[in-house]
Amino acid sequence: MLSNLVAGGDRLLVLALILPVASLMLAFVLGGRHAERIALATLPIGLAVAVAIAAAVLHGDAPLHTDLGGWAPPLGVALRADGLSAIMLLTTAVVMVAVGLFARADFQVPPGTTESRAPFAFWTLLLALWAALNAVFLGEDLFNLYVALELLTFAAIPLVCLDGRAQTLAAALRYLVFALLGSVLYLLGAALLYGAYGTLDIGQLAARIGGDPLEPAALIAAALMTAGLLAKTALFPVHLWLPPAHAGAPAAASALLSALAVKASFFLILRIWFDVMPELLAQMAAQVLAALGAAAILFGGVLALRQARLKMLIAYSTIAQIGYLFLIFPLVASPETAPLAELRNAPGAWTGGALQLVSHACAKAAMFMAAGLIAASLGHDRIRDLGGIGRALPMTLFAFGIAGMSLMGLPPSGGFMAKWLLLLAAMQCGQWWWMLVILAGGLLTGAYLYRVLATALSTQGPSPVLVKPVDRSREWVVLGLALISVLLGLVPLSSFSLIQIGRDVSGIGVGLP
Amino acid sequence: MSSVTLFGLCGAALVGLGLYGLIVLPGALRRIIAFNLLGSGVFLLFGVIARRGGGVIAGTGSDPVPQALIITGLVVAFAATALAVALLRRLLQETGRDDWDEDERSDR
Amino acid sequence: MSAALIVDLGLTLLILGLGVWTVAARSNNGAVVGYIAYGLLVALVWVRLAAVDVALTEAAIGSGLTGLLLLGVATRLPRSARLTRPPTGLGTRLLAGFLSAAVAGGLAAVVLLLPDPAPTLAPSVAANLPATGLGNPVTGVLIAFRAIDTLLESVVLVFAIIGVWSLAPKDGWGERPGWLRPAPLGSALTLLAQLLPPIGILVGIHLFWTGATAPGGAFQGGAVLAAMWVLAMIAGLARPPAVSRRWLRLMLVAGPALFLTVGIAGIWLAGAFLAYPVAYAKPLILVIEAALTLSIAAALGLLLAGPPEHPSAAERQP
Amino acid sequence: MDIADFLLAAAVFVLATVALGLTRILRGPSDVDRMMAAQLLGTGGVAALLLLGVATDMNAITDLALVLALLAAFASVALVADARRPEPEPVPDDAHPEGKTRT
Amino acid sequence: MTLALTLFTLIAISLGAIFFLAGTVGLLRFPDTLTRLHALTKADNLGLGLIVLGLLPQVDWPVGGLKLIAVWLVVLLAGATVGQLMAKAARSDAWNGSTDLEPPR
Repeated sequence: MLSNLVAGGDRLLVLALILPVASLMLAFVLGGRHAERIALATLPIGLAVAVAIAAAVLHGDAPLHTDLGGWAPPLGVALRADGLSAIMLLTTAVVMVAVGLFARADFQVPPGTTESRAPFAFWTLLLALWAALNAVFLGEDLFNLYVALELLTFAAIPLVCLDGRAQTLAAALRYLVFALLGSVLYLLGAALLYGAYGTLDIGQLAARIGGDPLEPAALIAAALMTAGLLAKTALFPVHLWLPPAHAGAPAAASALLSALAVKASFFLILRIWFDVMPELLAQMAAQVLAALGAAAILFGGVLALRQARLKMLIAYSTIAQIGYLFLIFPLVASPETAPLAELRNAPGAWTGGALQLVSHACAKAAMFMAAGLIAASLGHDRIRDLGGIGRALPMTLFAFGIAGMSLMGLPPSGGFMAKWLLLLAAMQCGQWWWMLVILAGGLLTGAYLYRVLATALSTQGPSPVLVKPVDRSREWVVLGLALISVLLGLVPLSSFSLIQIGRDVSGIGVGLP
Repeated sequence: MSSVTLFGLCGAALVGLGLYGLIVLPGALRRIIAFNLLGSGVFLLFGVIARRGGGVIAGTGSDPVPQALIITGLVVAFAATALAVALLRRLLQETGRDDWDEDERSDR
Repeated sequence: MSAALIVDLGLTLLILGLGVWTVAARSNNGAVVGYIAYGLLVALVWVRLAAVDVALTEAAIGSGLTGLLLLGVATRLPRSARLTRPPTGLGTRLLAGFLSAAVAGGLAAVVLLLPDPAPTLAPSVAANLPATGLGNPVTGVLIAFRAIDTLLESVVLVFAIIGVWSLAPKDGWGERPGWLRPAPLGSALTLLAQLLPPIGILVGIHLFWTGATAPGGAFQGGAVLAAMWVLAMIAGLARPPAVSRRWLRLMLVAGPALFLTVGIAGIWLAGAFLAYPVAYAKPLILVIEAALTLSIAAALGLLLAGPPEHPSAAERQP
Repeated sequence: MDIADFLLAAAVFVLATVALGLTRILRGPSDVDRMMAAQLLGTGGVAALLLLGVATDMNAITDLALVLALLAAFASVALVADARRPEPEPVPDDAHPEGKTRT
Repeated sequence: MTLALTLFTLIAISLGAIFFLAGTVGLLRFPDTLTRLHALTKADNLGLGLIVLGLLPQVDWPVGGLKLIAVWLVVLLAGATVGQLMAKAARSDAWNGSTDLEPPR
């Protein structure tokens, strides 16, 4: 059966791409209550497709690949899924399922109406976002990826201002301008690469760039594309759009945006520097990217400490956590990290980075949804006034707490494993300064989460008045997602070999902790 | 210098101009226009690349692949402008303001 | 210096001049008008670059439809916002100027240093075009070789429609889009809106049809059709349809849905997703193009018509 | 000089002429003046394209002229139709514009 | 092609070009918006009309010729409508708020 999966792998890729698109169109036409039903019905199928792709990649021990329309690149466009793509597809599906289940209560068509605005928009946009993310994770052609990025922009922006308040409209507008600037710079880079090498296919580009002396166009293109994608990823100092956008959106939408949307552009940065650009150039860029990442970790952490509202705190925490992702670059690209070939397949910074992607996605989605439950129950999310919420909503707070544990990097969570691997890699290649950043970031995370938890768990004062009872099943969804982010840390590292399939990544071998 | 190079330089200048406008101009409408300038500079550069590719082989004409991509890009840019304008008009309806910065300040 | 180069130099200077104007103009309307003129000139540049397909798209979308979109907001900005407000600080401007100049300079250098001979896919397209039965290589790329981009792009338009509709103000959902509510107009506009669309519709269909062999295609045809529809709406001859209408939604997804269906069928009929069986390639492509033209026209028209609004919003809001 | 050269020369002449008119965009003073310049550019562009299309015997350029004519007309109509609407009233909470400074 | 037709083309197109020149001069030199508008609409419609007329003998019939006539019709129609609407707009208040003549705040 598994070998059937591998053989049908190319069709699985196509299915992953078109399933959400087809569902979206059906939901758009039928509308009303059908939109929700179609979206919910798509969730398990999409999850199954993602699992099947991961299984096929793992079992075949090779990336899946298909030429669309039967036209091979450079004329045609290919789709490809390697281990990292498979992991991202899987993470996306898991978060989608959780958010979909969570959002049912918030986005129902009110009785007596056939269709209303917010539910229609939310359920179609959920599918739209899924389609866009899958397109990003499967794309192998730089222009195809541009279209995927734009799909993502169009799906993400309206989610920000679903509630229609003026602040969220402003936040969405600002997000849109940043996102558009990002895409257009990316497109410019892709155009220059085509002008220099005559192909947009990532594999072919890598071969042509690696084979010749570097064209000046490639250098400028890489800079432009990275700059554009950084604006979309909200890396410090182009992060300004993120907090109001992510904090202003409804909880379910915030979860999607913070957990998944910003990861897509990061994923493309990874692909550009590891799959397209030659290693030498990547090493130079790595220090710059990691320095910005370090600044983001510290800056995001400090600002998170100063927020008055819970959702804003979580949004600033996203900025800090994104910073960690950029520490991958110097730790994987450095020649010292891979002195021996046999160490290459051992888990290292690459695995750590991938784990950070996944565990942050789960943890952050859980936190935003927990914050949403708290805000809905209390009618506000002012941190100062959260006193006693631990008694009123123990399960929600527990979920928030263990998700936070993963963000902080406390063992035995997925976040711990991610940061531990990054720490070890930093130590082994002698770049100790990144270790300091990782540790300082962990302390800051601990501090801002302590602020929330200490208030919430305080036993002084009266029990808070709940304006709305909390729905137990929604708490379970949040808890489930939070648990996943923790349990990732308990899975033996050897089972993460999937992450390395399809790429000759120089990872450092470290002893299993 | 050939005409193609000339248009290439024009595209480069437009990208710079659009970028400048996007950063500096007050008011969302003007930034949206600047974004369109920037986009058209990018398309022009891509068109120059296409023209060079067409000229080499066939003697005349233009490489059809970038042309197709530019057409796709133009439609996407229009859709993006429409969404931006829609957001701006709603913001205007709700607050009478035409920029996000001002809104941010009123939050504080 | 050849005559052609002098003309192109003039064109370049005009374009740059208008570009500077749209950034520097004090009045918003003035900037938008400058942008419309700019778009017209860019369409001419595309002709000079031997890219008539792009020129058609630019003329229809880049200048015409975008112009209307921008005007729609420029004329609604409050009086205070129409004049330049206190400019951004000198430091920011210097920094932005430096950054922009660096980017422009880098790009200029790249333009001058692009490899010679230029890499190109033109021969590859020419060699494979017969398999599609098409005569226009650009359409071949759009609908066959890179069909996935075109499919996803037509889906982008659906996303954009959802996005714009989702901005409906309170009580607006299910109603008609509100931007193009016609003011009482003189007979001149009504006459124009009666006489121009028949010509425009013919042109739109012609562009779609000719796109198989000559410059044109679904996007250009759809854009012209959309413009005619919007003209009729501005003149009050047609009302924008309510967003809850099933037929409207079907029309919006008809193109991408058909494209997708044929693409899926291709898995079994031609061995790959989005592949066409050679014997039926051209008729299939024409049917897809027809549906796309319709959907694109509907989507572009509705993007110009804005989010749905409750009819009473007309009195409350600008 | 054959007829194609003459047509090309005429195209360049018309284009150069209407381009001169674009200085109205700079000078204004009203937006109607600016729109007139854009409209003249549109008509001139259409004329130049027709001349070019016939001179080079490319039907597609004539099609382009047709599209340009349709859409230029459309833009001008839209401008004027839009402009005749009443000004939106300033929103009350925006009542002290003098105090505005940008951050 | 007969000499007479070629001559006709040359003359009509030259005249058309001159009308464009006249329109531009009018747009630049006339004192106020309304007079500029009147000069302009007449000049460019006539200019384009003459150029179309001059091109008619040079194209294939019927498609090429009909296209040329369609272009002229479109421009004529639009020009007349827009001219009328612009004149109305120039007279009304609606646009005064957007002239440069208004003193800055």
